[in-house]
Amino acid sequence: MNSVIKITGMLLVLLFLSPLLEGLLRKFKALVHSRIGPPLLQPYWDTLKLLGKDNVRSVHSLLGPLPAYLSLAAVLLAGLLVPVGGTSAFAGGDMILFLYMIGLASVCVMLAGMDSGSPYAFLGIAREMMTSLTVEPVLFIALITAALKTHSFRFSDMAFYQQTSGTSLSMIISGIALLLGIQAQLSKLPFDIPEAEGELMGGPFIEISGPTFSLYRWGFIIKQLIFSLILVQIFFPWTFGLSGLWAVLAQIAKILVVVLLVGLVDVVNPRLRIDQAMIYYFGVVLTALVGLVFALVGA
Amino acid sequence: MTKQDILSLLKAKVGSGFIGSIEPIPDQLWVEVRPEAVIQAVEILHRQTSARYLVSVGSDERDIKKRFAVYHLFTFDKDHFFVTLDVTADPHTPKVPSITNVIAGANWSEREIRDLLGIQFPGHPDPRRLVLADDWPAEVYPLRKEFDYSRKPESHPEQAYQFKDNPPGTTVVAMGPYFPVFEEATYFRLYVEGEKVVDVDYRGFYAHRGIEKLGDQTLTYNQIPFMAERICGICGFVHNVSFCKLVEHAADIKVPRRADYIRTIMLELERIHSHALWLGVAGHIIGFDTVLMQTWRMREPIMWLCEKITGNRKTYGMNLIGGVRRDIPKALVPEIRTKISNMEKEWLAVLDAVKDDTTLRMRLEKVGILNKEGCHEWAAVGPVARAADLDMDARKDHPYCAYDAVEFKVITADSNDVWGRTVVRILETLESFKIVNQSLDALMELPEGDIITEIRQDIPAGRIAISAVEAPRGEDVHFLLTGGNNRPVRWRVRCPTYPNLPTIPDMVRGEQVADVPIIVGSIDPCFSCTERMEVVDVNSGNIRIYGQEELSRWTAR
Amino acid sequence: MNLQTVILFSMATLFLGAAVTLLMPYSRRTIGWISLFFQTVASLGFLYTALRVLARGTFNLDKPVFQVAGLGASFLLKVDALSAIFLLVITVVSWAAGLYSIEYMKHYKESLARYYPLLLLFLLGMYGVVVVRDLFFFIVFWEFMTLTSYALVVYEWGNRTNVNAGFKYFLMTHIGTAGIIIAANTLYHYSQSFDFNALGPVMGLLMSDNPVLLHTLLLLFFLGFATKAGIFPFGDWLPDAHPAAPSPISAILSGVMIKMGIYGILRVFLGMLPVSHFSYTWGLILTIFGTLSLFIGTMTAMYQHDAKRVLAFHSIGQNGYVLLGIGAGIMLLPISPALATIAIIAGLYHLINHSTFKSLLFLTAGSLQYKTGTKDLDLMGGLGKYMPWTAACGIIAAFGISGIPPLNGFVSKWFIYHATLNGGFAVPILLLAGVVALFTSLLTMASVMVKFTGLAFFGQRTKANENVNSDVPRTMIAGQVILAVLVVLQGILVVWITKTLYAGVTGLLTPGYWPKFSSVININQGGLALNLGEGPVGFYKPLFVLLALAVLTLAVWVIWKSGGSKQKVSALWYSGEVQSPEAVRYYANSYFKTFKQHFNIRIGKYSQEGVYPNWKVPKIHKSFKLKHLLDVDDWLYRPLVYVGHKVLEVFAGTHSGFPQWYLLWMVIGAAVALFIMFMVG
Amino acid sequence: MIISKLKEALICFKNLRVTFPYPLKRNFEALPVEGFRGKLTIDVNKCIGCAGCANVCPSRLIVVTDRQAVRKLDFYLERCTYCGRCADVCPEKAITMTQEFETATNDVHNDMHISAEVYMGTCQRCGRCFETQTIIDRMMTVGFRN
Repeated sequence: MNSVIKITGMLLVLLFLSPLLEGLLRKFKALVHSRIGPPLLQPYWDTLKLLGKDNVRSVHSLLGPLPAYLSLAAVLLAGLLVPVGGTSAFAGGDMILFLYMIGLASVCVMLAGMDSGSPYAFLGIAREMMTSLTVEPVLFIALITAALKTHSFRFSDMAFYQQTSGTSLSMIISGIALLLGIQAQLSKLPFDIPEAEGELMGGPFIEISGPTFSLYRWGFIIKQLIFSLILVQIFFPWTFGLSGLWAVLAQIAKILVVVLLVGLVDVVNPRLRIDQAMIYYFGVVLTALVGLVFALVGA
Repeated sequence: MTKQDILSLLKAKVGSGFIGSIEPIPDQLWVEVRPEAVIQAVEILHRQTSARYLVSVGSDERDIKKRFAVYHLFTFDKDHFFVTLDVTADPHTPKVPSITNVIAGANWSEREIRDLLGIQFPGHPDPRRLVLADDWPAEVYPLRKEFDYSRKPESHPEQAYQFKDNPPGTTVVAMGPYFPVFEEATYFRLYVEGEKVVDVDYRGFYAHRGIEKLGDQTLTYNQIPFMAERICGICGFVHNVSFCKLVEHAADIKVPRRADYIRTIMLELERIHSHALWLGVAGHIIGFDTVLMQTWRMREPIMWLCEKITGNRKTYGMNLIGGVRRDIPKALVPEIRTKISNMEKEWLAVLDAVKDDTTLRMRLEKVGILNKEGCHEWAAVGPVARAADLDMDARKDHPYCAYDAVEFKVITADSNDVWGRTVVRILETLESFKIVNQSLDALMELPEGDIITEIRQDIPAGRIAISAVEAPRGEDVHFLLTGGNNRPVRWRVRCPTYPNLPTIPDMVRGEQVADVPIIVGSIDPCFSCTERMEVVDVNSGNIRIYGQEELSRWTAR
Repeated sequence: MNLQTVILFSMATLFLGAAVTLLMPYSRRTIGWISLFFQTVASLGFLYTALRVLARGTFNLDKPVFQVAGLGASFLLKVDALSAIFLLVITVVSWAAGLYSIEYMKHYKESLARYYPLLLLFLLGMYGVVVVRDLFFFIVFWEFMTLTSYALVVYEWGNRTNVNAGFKYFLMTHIGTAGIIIAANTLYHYSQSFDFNALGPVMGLLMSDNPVLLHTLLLLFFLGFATKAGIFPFGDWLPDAHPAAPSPISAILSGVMIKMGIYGILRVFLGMLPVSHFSYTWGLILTIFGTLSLFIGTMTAMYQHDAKRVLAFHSIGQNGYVLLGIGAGIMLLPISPALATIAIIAGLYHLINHSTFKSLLFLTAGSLQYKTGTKDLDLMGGLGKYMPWTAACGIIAAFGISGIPPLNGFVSKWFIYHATLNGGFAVPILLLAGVVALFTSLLTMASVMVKFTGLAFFGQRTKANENVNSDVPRTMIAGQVILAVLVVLQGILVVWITKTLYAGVTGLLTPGYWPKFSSVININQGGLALNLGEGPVGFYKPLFVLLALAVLTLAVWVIWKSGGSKQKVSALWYSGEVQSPEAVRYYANSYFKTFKQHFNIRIGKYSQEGVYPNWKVPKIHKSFKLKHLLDVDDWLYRPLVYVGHKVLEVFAGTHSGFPQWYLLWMVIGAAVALFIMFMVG
Repeated sequence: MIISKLKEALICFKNLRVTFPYPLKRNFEALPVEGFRGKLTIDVNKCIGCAGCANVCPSRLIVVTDRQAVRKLDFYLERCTYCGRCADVCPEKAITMTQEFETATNDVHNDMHISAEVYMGTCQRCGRCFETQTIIDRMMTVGFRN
């Protein structure tokens, strides 16, 4: 029963708190742009508005909105594996399952793109796949480093590791690599190459509209929360000696810092080309590998 | 090289093909050659002298001289004069040899003349339709005098434009006709392999407005400036000044010095806000919206300044033949100075920040290469040419308004790429601040009020004039052949995008898809400038208005 | 019923079936069903055998069925749990392929009497390989399997590339087999018996007496089996032979036959070689080659545009996963039996998974070929609308091979990651292998999921496919659906499969060496939890994941539906112009081009696309005499192909209606092999 | 790189926000300046019906129709380019450019249309209108203007 409550609570948090984060991010971006920006609750209104719009799909579509359901479901399931307050709501938080759920979400995006049959979408999914190929390694190498230190593949164990055994160099390096990787995981600006509205008009999403599109968008917004949680809980879990409610607030503050950092990088960079992004991410992968090597030698 | 040198060279080389020459106004040389000799003459000018090709103009002169005429315009930048090759075509079966094989840049001009006037150019390498709509009937030539400006020919869909075939293994990625980063309708058909652009085909001229036709057929000299201003939303004042200078040249009207300075100030303010706008748009194209937001914020005071001086943010409506309509009162000068110096400060900060921005440079450097030779071949102008280390600037080469009295540098770069064009534009803006300040100094000395010379008598017919004005995007060339009825026989506008746009395929080939928008953006394309031709029914007043319901029905479909 | 009878009866059925089908070359309509009948009877027999062994324990025949006295070989049968697993794999996959063949083979012009007898004999060969206990007969069946499969690969003998590919296969596997024969004979020299049970102690003996010889023998075994298993770089025949064969045969080749190499490796390195530092060394070698193979094979698949070639390279890659799991297990045996168990289970799990999803993918590719008449992915597109069953099966298989939970690929990969990464704490190189495996999983997704299904099923129908308006015939669909269901089931019935595999693994070593099943893997709620002594390290509960995904998908659907939006369909948006489907088609070569560029090799003047070596002799100037010597193609390969082709023409071309000649030829081949063995022995 | 990014961020943050939620809240500093040329108005009482404006208008939006003694001037402002030439040439300064710039409307035909009727003398020979001769006459006809 306890776990049911936990899962439901986590789902509610993922679904209904994450847009707030997005709203904050948009406000922040507007600040950098010297704009007023949309209201804080705009992501909610956007979602509601999109849900009510007509669902237009391409004539070549076979799957319809199916990938969208699966995509958001996969993101939510991945979210359930993420540790909050040290424990995961579901299945002990197996790391490999998490990686594949995140993978499934992007596979669904690609499926949807292929499904539409648009050349822009095909170009977009090829880019999406190439981005995944270079960015996912960052994620899994960083998590493997954590696993190596923790001797466990469960997020619950990883979340406790640094708090109990103190920090280590390898974890910090991996954390930084992961932070750099998040930018592309969330399709934020220097790396929103698959969607690239300037070149591909949304890439995989070009033929997707209305409620179906809102599901993908929601997925991205939830991912934002998931990745900041992973980063904050596993790699930077300290609460600065605070406890109780203050510790929770500290965690929230850290999540905000992560999201704002991501947002700041987003606004002060132009979109990179796919080849440049890949070279950059090879560098990040190397950084993550350095973390792994440090972890192997015990640092 | 003097005009005399050119004449003797042409006479010696062309021989019997040379018919004669005149010098209608001091900075012009008018050479008439036989059609057979035109290729030879063009070759000599293009390869053996420092001439730079401008544009070819076709003209229907059957009423006056019983002929069609094709004028190939050249400029000698460092010697400050224009050379025009005048070629006569038969009035019944007009035909002139194509010079596109000699000068690639003549491609569009010749196709346009063929489309609009029906003059054939045998030997043209790419004789596809350029200007006319896809369903325009064959053998209907809208710029001929017998074609009424409000006529609407029936649709002939079989004339549809033929695109190149896909090179094997490539995918078409259509950028256009309606594409988010191109603010206007244009169509780059990219043949893509993976991310690489193997080839590109262009189709443009979707937004024809028949401005030249209107100028020839319905408007009067003093109305055309307002029409010319609307050729382009950004460099409208340039077209405006260009046309006014044209008529003033042709009719030998002396413009008051104060008006010259006011025009100079407006031209430079326009350059400042245009470059600021461009930088923002370029940022937006590569996804750097912060640049867009910030440069447009900086640009805003300049726009207010323009409104204060002229009464409008854009399309100032300042010029008339012979001068300007509004004075800049001395009381306003300090305010202009503060606004300008504020903007200059911010602009320097932008320069400082942008010049070391690695990610920005990664996107802009070594992209869209067009070197000196390429520029000469395609007759590219403006920042595109200046970034290829070509020192050309109409303000220095063919001084107009008060540019002979102000000091400024012509900014060049030698990187041949998009980054070079960006740097040229940013630095040019700084020069503009200087020019505005100098002009304001001069304005303080001149008496207020003396801003226009009224035209007392009709503009004489049969006069010829060329004017080149440096627009923010490059050199804007107008050509005028005056006629009766208080309106021109032929008024040709060659905006700076017209020679720059055909260079895109060369720049884009071999680059990545992601680079295409910024490469196209780097020439600061103004499709509306380029597509000023063609006829639409402007005078019927029969504009269809979409009500809100109708619109929402359309958009929700 | 006595299992010996069952096995021999089933084998005889296959033989009889071959004879019957051989005699009816002109009945194209019924021959397939007749063949399937015999195959079904035999399959039922082997199925019974396998299930009974799994239920009641190893069947071991102490008295040989017959003996070849002069050679010291005795026909000993032994079906332990490992054999039973392989029997199941062969039975199920080949039956689906057999069912699929009936309609599929009709579109070939060649005589079907050259197909079905060979198919049945081919199956006989494979069944034989896994049920014998005697190395001699093992090799006999092995050779039988090789020869029949060679004949099947060159089924379309009119096509020169196919003949060349077949010859390459023939040559390479026989070089490999020669290694096995030499090793077997050398071992016989020491043990005076070909019995598996006798060879183990001999190896133990050699370990101290003559380690160099043992290493050499193991190397020979490894080369032989790795060649068969298509492990990079020995499996170079595979990418040519798989596309050449008819699709059901490709499915069996890839799904079953190359697994025989793994079976051999398991028997030799795990069943015979005593646990020692030799295990460690050879485990390491297997791991390294497995990792190389999985990376390079999968990477190279990205460069292909021939549907079956893509899949063939994936076979190299996926078999690399299997070898990685098994190699890691063998390597970890002396260190941590618990981890070793997990690793070997991982490898075996991937083996059975690969046999289903890869066979299914080959059948899908076959269906595409059947309908469109081409294997070139560049000429296909938008077929999902017209071939929904094939598309659904293809997508399920692609999900499976990409390891998308809750399908089967995920489970085995999950095992492999846990084994390698946990093993990495002890042996860092395993960690690297694990990282490469994770990365390769993404590559798999890229080329199968995105490229193969994307090009074939999604998008717009091209002009070349205009005539494709319906799905393939029902029996073909049935063949695919069987495998598709298995792909799903294998992802869900993890507990039963894991237990079975555990039984299969534990049969290979002395009882008591392996840790108890429950101490390594905890089972609760239909899921698994790995336990390495310090508490559980990872969970996978397929039912929970499935349930959670289903519930969440339903919830998302409710959200999606809640807006009450209208459904509309619109044409594609090409920025305002109309485009033909051909013009906007995204070609196979275009996919991931930027990514692939990073893997192009460039050393001085030499450059090539991709990581897979081309094996091409560099061009040398004509006057250079060495050229002729170096150009193996010219003086050995082409003449041999030519001769082989001529022979084929003689045997098959002039007697195309009477392929009995083939059988004769095969028998001659077998005799030659025996002769060689005899001479060497 | 980091430094230039920081410089960029500095430029951005220095100005905080400069935009306004426009239709809800107006920026009173940013209202049109003096001399701005907005939507034109015509003071019918001043108009003498000379049609000079119609003559110079570059977009030809002023349509003059004569019906006996009434000259009707129709301004189809949906086509107006706000050049202000009509106001320039008007001898009586009857046309002025206002500061009104928010002219977006759903009903362009009616909202952006000004019609002025001027009572004028009629030429008995050609039937066309002409301006009545004297100031007295103009005062007498004032009542007819609307």
